[in-house]
Amino acid sequence: GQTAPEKPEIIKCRSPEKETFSCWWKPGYDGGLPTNYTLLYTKENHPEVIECPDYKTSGPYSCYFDKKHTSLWTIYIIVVNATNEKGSNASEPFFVDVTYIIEPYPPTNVSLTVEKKHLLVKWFPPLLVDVKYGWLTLVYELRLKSEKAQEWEIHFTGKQTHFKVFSLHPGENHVVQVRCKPDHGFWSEWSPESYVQIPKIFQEKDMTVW
Amino acid sequence: GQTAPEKPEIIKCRSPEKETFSCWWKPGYDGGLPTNYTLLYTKENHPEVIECPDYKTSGPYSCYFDKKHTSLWTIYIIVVNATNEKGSNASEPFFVDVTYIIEPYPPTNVSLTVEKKHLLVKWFPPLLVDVKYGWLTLVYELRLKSEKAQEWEIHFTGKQTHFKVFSLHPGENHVVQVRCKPDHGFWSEWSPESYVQIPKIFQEKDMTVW
Amino acid sequence: LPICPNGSVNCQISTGDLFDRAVKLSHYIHSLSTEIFNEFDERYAQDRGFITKSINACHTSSLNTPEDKVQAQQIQHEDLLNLVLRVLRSWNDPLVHLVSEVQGIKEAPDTILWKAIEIEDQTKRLLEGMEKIVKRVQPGDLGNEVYSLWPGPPAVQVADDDSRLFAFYNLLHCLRRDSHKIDNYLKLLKCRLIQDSSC
Repeated sequence: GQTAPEKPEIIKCRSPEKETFSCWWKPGYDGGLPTNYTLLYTKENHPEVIECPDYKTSGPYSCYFDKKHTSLWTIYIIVVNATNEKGSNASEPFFVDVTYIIEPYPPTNVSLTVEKKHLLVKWFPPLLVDVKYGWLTLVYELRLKSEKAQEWEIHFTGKQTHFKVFSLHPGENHVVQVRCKPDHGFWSEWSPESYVQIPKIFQEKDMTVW
Repeated sequence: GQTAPEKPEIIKCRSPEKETFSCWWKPGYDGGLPTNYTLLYTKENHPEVIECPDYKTSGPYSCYFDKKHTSLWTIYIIVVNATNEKGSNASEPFFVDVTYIIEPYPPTNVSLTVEKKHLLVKWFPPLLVDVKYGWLTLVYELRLKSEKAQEWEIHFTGKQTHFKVFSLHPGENHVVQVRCKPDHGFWSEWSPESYVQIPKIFQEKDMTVW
Repeated sequence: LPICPNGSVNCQISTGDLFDRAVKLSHYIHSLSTEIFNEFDERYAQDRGFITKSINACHTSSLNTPEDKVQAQQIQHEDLLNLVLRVLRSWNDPLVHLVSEVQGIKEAPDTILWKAIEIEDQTKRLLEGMEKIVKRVQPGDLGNEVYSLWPGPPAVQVADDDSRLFAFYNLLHCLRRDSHKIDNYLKLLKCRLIQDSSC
């Protein structure tokens, strides 16, 4: 028969650039009735209850907090209510500090250049991220392998948006990806795969050095 | 006859890990008399003259500055006085910024693995150095030669703590060493020699590849 | 002894270099603070609901610090520098307490003790550096108001384990937060003052 909805569960909150953030929840069984969800929150130094400012931007079962509604170093206590004709059920409270949920989008425009004795990899920070002002500091990691190889070779490049890779398999096609994370936060996804053919003579020239 | 001592010369100051540092000096002719050396220093824009806190720890003609006496935020102006019955003579002032005198200990745990088509060399940063959070960033250099060869083949590996060497002499014993340097500082000593026997069949199979 | 006679070359560490070192140090301190918090949380605080009690419980919450980029852009850099100094100073006593308390925690792993000592050491170093930077950027009296924002350790006779563990949890929670603020503001100030806001 028809019942009150099961309680929803808040599953994740993420900020892509330390200026806005979104949260997503998983609805429970809706009791067989049209069910409405409201997200309510309070903040550490603002006890009044506020409703989610934007249920649309981040897709279904989500709440998007724009710049005006986003503060760092403050605990948000978030609850989602599921309501239908038969009644209502609230999720467990979800505690989040935006400081610790930053997960950027991957770096962009990865370019590969075979130089004399190394491969030069260059890239740009993800879109919509302001690293110039210093509010957000990104660090990067690059992974590379010859197409035939199983294992990736990983290089942490710090804040640099370029990197010289020294030890390569001559004559083989290599695949390269880059990812980033805030100085203190979550790694982004890897960038799409970029490919480069390393010439056969690349290493041979070294042979004659001695 | 007996004279005042010649002026000593401060030859170098080094810090192994940006937390402590030592300076060494070379005495001049002691004038034929028992001569006493005192190291005095001031800090930039501070008139107060301070004497070396520890003449022992770093050996003869040295001064050791422990954590309490080591500051990253100031330039040290150091002078050594030589004194005997006949008089005294002071060295030229020696200017030290601890961040720029880092000479780390060599890398540790160098491991060599003969893989299908290359030799994989891996190592760890020196002890006492916390590179994990960028407090001290190190770059590395690897040198390798066949035991019979005269010349070393040198590879700069940047921040990588592993390197694949492709150019090897099949059937010969090879010796490998690694050293490191902070972004602005001095190369460490080479690590102790590590040896690896390259199988005879190693290269023949491959030579046909190029 | 000469105090850097003008004949000598670069006899003073540049402000840019001072900021570089301060930012490397603040990054290092926050990384350690995060690790010690996570380690303690995993080992001692699971399912005790400490987070609900640590709301509005940091001794530095009365300091009016910018909480988003717009507020950070509006604040004068002298004020932000002084805020960093105040937050740093307000951690002198709590860190001394933290190091002594860690030794009293049942089977506290060495890594927690080592990190507590390292954080205390490096925070003192950062404070020395910040005082130098503030003097350089804004000559004049630095002021050394003694910050007693910290109410001091909980009553020592707090017998029950839970309260003692919560007091500890809260200190590490606030340390992680404040060390992140310091790191963030310093990186921002460095970009603004040294790299003309184009990092």
